[in-house]
Amino acid sequence: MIEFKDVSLTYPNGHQGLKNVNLKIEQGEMIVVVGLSGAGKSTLIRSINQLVKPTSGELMVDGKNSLAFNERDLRKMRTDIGMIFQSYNLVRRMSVLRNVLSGALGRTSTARSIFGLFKHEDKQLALRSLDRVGIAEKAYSRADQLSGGQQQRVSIARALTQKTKVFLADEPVASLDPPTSHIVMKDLRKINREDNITMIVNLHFIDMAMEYADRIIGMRNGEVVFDGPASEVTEKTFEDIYGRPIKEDDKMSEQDEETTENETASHKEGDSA
Amino acid sequence: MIEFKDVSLTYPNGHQGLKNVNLKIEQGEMIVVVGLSGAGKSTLIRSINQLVKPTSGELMVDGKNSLAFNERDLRKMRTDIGMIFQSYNLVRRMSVLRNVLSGALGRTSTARSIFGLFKHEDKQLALRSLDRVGIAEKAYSRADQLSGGQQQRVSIARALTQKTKVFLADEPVASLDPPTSHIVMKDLRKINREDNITMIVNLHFIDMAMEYADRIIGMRNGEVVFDGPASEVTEKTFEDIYGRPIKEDDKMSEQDEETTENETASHKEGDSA
Amino acid sequence: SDSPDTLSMGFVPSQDADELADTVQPLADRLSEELGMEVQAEVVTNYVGLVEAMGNDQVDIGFLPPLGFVQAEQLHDVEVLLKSERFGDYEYLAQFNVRADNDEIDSIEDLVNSEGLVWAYGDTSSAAGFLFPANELMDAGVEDLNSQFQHSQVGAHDTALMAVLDGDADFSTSFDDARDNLEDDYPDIKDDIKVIGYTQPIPNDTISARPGLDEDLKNQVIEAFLSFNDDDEMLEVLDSIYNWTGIAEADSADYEVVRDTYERFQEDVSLD
Amino acid sequence: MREIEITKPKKPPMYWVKLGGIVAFIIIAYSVAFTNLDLESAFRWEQASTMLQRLILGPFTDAAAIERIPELFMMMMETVAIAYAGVLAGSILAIPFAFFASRNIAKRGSIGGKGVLNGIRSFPELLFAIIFVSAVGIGPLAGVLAITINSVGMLGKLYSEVIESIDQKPLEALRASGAGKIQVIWYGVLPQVLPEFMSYALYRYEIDLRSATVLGMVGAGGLGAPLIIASRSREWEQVGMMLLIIIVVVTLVDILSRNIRKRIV
Amino acid sequence: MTPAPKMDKIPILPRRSKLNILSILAVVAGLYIAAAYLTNAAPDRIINGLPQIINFVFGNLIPPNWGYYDTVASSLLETWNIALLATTLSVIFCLPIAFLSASNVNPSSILYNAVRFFMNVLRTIPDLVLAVIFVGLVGLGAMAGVYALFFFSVGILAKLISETIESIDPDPLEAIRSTGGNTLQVIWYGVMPQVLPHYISYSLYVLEINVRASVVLGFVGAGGVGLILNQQLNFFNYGNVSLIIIMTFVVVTLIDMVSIRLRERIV
Ligand SMILES: Nc1ncnc2c1ncn2[C@@H]1O[C@H](COP(=O)(O)OP(=O)(O)OP(=O)(O)O)[C@@H](O)[C@H]1O
Ligand SMILES: Nc1ncnc2c1ncn2[C@@H]1O[C@H](COP(=O)(O)OP(=O)(O)OP(=O)(O)O)[C@@H](O)[C@H]1O
Ligand SMILES: [Mg+2]
Ligand SMILES: [Mg+2]
Repeated sequence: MIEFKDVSLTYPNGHQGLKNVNLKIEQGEMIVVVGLSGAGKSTLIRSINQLVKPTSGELMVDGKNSLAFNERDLRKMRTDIGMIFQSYNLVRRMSVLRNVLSGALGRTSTARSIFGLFKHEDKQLALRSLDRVGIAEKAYSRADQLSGGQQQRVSIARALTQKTKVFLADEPVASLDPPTSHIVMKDLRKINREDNITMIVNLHFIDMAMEYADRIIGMRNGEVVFDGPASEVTEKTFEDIYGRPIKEDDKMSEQDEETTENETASHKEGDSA
Repeated sequence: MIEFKDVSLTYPNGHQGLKNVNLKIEQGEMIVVVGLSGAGKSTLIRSINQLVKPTSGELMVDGKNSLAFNERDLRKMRTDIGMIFQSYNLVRRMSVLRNVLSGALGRTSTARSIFGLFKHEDKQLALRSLDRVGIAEKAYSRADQLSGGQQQRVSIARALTQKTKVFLADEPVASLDPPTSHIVMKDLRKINREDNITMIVNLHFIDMAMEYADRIIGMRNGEVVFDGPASEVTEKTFEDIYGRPIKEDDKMSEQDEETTENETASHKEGDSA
Repeated sequence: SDSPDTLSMGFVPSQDADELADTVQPLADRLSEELGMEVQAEVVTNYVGLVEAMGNDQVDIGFLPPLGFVQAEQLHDVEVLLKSERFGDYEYLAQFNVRADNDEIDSIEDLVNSEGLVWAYGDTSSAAGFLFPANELMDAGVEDLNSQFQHSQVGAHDTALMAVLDGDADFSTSFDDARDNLEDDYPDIKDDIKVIGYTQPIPNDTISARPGLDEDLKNQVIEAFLSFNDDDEMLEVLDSIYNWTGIAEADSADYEVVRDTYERFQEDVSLD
Repeated sequence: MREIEITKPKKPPMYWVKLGGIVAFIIIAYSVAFTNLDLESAFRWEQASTMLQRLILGPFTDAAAIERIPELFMMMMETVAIAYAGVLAGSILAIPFAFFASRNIAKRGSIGGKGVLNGIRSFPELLFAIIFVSAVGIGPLAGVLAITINSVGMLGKLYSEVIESIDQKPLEALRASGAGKIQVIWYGVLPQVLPEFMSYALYRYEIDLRSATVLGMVGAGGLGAPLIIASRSREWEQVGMMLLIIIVVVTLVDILSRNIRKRIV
Repeated sequence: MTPAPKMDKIPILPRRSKLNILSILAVVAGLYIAAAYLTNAAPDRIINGLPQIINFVFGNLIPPNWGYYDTVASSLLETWNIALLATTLSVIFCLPIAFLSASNVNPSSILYNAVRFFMNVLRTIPDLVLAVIFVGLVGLGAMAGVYALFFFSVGILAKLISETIESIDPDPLEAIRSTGGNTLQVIWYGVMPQVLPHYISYSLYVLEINVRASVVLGFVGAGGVGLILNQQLNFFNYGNVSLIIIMTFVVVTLIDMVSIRLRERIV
C-alpha cells in the first residue's frame, strides 16, 4: 500500500512540481494518471520510488515512511517497484538483452551480475518479456539501433523482467502504434489482474485511460484535481483536468482556422495558472 | 516537389529500412505516414533531408536528384526543410530559447551566429513559436529541466522558427496530452494551408491521421503498402497496414486474458515478416 | 660587438657540490650596483638551453660547469671570463667509492685488473661522475670501458652511491665528497662506503660570456666580480650561498684537461 | 511455459583469427616485459623511513624550512602566473586542433589533425624548453611558451576524444535545419563539450603548477628550479615544504574552479 | 498570428547569467593580461624568436642520425616493458578510486572529498621525487621504475576517468537504480558501458605518457629512452635526439591507432 500524506516537491530551480498531494493506493489497483503536459505526472510517479525526492510530507510504503529510508531500505523498496520510463533510459551501447536483463539485477548477487551469470530462468524471463512486446528478434541488437517504439518496448520488457509488486509506467505507449499499444496495455492489465500487482500508469489517451483504468487520477499544475473510479469519470471530469472543453476541441477541427489563436492563449493560461 | 524513385535503404548492420519506395509528393500536401513501430516511418522521413542516406534509387527534390548533392547543395536544401524529431534532439545544456533560435541558423551568417547576434525578427519569431506551443514562460530554462512533452514542444518551436517550404514531423505529438496534441496538429495544418507548405507527419493515432491528413501513406516492413487520399481510407486499409484487424483488437479488450499470448505471437510475425 | 641595456645572466648551480644554490639574486644585485645597469639573472637547472641561448645572443653571461663551457666554446665560441675558488682551490676532484666491507677492491689498480664489475655513476655528461673517472681508468690501463665494466647510469651522484650501498653496483664515481649529501638519510655512510682513489683535478665552474659581447662590458664585468674578493660582506654571501671563497680570472687554457677528456669520449657516449 | 531460444548473431568470418592475433600479441608483449625485466625488489622500510619522515614531517618541524615559507610562497605565485598564461593560451589554441583531430567533425582530415597532435606530444618537453630558451632567452616567457605548446599537445588529444563521444542527435537537428559546419560546432558541439574542456584545462593547469622540470630548465623563476635543486641535494625538509605549498595552492585552485564551473555549467 | 510579446530587446541569455558569464570572462582576461605582463610576454619577443626556432629545427634536428637506430630501439623496448607493466597495474587500480571520486556514483560526500584530496596530494609529488622515494624503498632497478610510474599513472587516470564519470548521461543510471540495483551493479551496467571508450583511450594515453615521460626511469637505474635523450642532449647530438623523436612518434602513433580502433569497436 502506498500513501501520499501532504507530499510536496520543489525542484532545485524553485519550480513546485507537487503541491500537497494526498493519495492512498491499495495493493492491486490499476490507476491511470492524466493531465496536461507539464502537470506533474512524471514527478508524481517518480517520487514513489524516489528518483526525485519529495521535499515535504510523508510517503508511506507498506506502513513505513519511505522518505526516511536509508540507502539499504530504499534499494530494497526499489527492487519491488518496476518502472517504465518516458524517455526509455536505455544504456545505448549495450545490447537489448543486457538492457532487459538489468531488470533482474535486484535479485542477482553482485558477483554473479558482474560476470553476467544471470540465472537461466531470468534469461528465459527476459527473452519472454521481449517476445511479449514483440521484439524478441532484436535481442542481440544494440539499443541505439532500434526505432523509437522499439526502444520503448525494451524499456517495458526490462520492467517485466523485474517481477515486482508495484509497476510504475511513465507514458509506456507514447511512441507505439495503436495495435502494439493495446497489446502492451492489455499486458499491463493482465499482470495487474493475475498477480495482483499495483499498476500506476501515466497516459495521454483518454480513451485508453477509460478503457484500462480502475481508477483515474487527474493532475493539474502539481495538484491532484480529480481522484475517483473510472466509472465515475465523465466528459466534465476531463474538462476540469485539462482546464477546457474536450469535445468542443474535437468538433472545432472543422473550423479551426479562425479559433486556434484564442485556444493557444487559453491553453497557455491553463498550463501556467 | 519531392519524388522517391525506387528508393531503398540498407542500414550498416544489414537491416533493410526502405524497400523500393516510389512516391510523389506535391508542394502543399498534408501527408500522414502510419505504420507499426519499426515499419520504417522515421527512416522514410529522415531520408528526405538525408539524415540517413538511401543506398539506391533516386530522390528528386524540385527536379534534382538530391542523392547526388554536394555538401553545399545539401545544406541549402536542408534550410528549406523543417524537422521535428521523435526524440526531440535538444542540446540539453542550452537554454530553451537558444535551442529554438538554432532553427534560424540556416539564414544567419556564421559570424553573426557565433556572437549570438540573431536578427530581432528572428528572436521575435522564436518567442512567438514558443508561445504558440504554450511554453513561452520556459524560454530561459535549461532544456533538460523540462517535462517530456515540453521538450517535444521546444522541438516543434524550433522547426517553426525555421520558416520552410517542407515540414517533416516525426511523431510530433507522441508525448503530448490530447488538447495540446490537437493544438499542435491544427497549427501544423494551418501552416500547411496558409503558406502552402508541404507537411509530412508520422503519426500513431488513426483518428488524428484521418482528421488532419489530405493523404495517407501506410508503411509495413520498409515498404509503402498504402498510398491514397484520406477520404479513401477505410477500416480495411488500416487492417492491411497493421497486418491485423483493428476493431477486433478493441473488442478483444473484454476477453484479452485468454488471447494475448497468441496475439503477441501474431504481432511478432507481422513485425518481422 | 654590441652592448645590451640589460645584462642577462643564467646560473647553472654546480652539481658537483653538496650544497646547491637555488638563487643567483644576491650576486645579480651587487653586480647591478657595480655596473650601474640592470641585471636580469635566473637559475637554470640544465646547461644545454643556456648554452644555446648564449649562442643566439639571448643571454650575455652564463655560469657554466666546466664541461658545459668546453662544449659552448666548441659550438658557439663562448668565452670564459672567470672561475670560482673553493677553499683556496680552483679545482676539485672526483672519487671512486666502494663498499667498506669489500676486501677485494682497495685501489684503482684493483678496478683495472677486474672484470665485469658494475660501475654506477650519475650521468655521462658529468665531469666528476663519469668523464674524469673514465679518463683515469683508461690512463691506468683499461682498454675498453664498455667491455670491462657493466655500466649503470642512475641519474645522480647520490643514487650512484646508494647503488653501491645496496650492493647493486660494485663501485661508483662521484665528486669529492658526495657522501656528505647522504649523511642525513644514512648516518653511517662514511663507515659503510670507502673511497679508494681520486682522479686528477677538475677545474671549477666558470663565468663565461657570449660571443660578441662588448669588450668594455666584459672588462667591467670581470672587474666587478674580482672586486667581490676584497669585500668581506660579499665574500660571506659567496661562501654561504655558493660555497665559493673567491673569484679569479680564467683562461680557456685552464680547461685544456677538460677539453681533452671530453674529446676522448665525445664520439663514444652511447654506452649501453 | 515454452522455452524461448534465439540464435545469437554469427561472428564475422575473420573474428576468431583476429581475436587470436590480438590475444597472441598481448601474451607476447607481457612475457617479453616479464622476462626482460629484473623485477626483484627488497623492501627496506627502515632505510627509506628516515627519508620519508623528513619529507612528510620535516616541513612542520624544520626551522630552516619554516623560515622560507614567505619566500617560497612568492615563488609559487610566480609559477601560478606563468602556468596561467601558458595554459590559458594553450587551452584555447587546443580547441581548433581538437576539432581538426575529431573524426566526427573533420572526417578524413582527422588523420592529419591527430598526426600533428601526436607529433607535438612526441617532442620531448625538455627539447621545447631548450628551443624556446634559445629563441627568447631565459626567463618566464620561455616557460610560458613551453607550457603553451605542451598543453596544446595534451589538451588537443583529450578535447578531441570528448568531441568524438558527444550525443549526435542535437547535431542531427541542426544539420537538418541547414546550419553550416561552424554553426553546428557552435550551437551543437560546444555547449555539450565546454564543461569537459574546462575541467581538462584546469587539470592541465594543475599539472603545470606542479611540473618543475620545464620551468626549472628554462630559468622561468618560480618554484621549479628550487624544487629540483632541493631534491637533488636531498634536502627533504625543503622538498616537503615546497610540495606542501603546491598542495595548498592546487587545492585552492581546485575549490575556486569548482565554484566557477558550477556557475557557468 | 499570436501577438508577439512586447519586448524591444530580447536577450538570448537571462540578464543575471549574462552578467555572471561576462564578469567571469572579464576576470579571466584581466588575470591573463596581468600574467602576460608579469612574465614579460611581449608579442614582438615571440616574433623575433621565430627565425631562431626554425633555424634550430632545420639547422640542428635535420637530418636525423639514422645510424643511431639500434640504441634507440633497445632503449624504447626497455621503456616500453616497464611502461606496459606500470600502466596495466594502474589501469586496474584506478577504477575503484575513480568511482569513489565521482560525485554521481559515490553518495558519501566525506569519502568523496577525502579520496579527491588524497589524489590531489599524490598527483602533487613530481615523478622525479617519486623515483627517489622508490629507489630508497625497493632499491635501484626496473621495479622501482614500475612503482614510480604506477603511482604517477594512477593519479592521472583516476582524475581523467572520474571527470568522465561525472559527465555521463544520468538517465540509464536512474533506470538501474529503480530496479533496486546496488552501487556496484549501477556501475557495472549503467556507468561502465558509457565510460568504456574513454576508459580504453585514457589507458592507452597513459601508456603513451609513460613511454614518453620516462626520464624517471633514468633516475632509478632502469635505463630507457629518457636516459639516452638526456645524454644526447647534454652532448648536443641533435641528430640523435631527432631520431629519438621520430621513433617516439612512431610508437605514439601506433598506440593512438590501437586506441582509435578499439574505440571504433565499442562506440
Ligand atoms: N541506426 C540503425 N541501424 C540499424 N537498424 C536500424 C537503425 N535505425 C533503425 N533501424 C531499424 O530499422 C527499422 C525501421 O526503423 P524506423 O526508426 O524507421 O521505425 P519507425 O517506423 O519510425 O518506428 P517507431 O514507430 O517505433 O519509431 C527498425 O526495425 C529498426 O530496428
Ligand atoms: N529537473 C527539473 N528541474 C526543474 N523543473 C523541472 C524538472 N523536471 C521537471 N520540471 C518541471 O516540473 C513540471 C512538471 O514536470 P513533469 O515532468 O512532472 O510533467 P509531466 O506531467 O510528466 O509532463 P509531460 O506529460 O510533458 O511529460 C514541469 O513544469 C517541468 O518544467
Ligand atoms: Mg512526463
Ligand atoms: Mg520512429
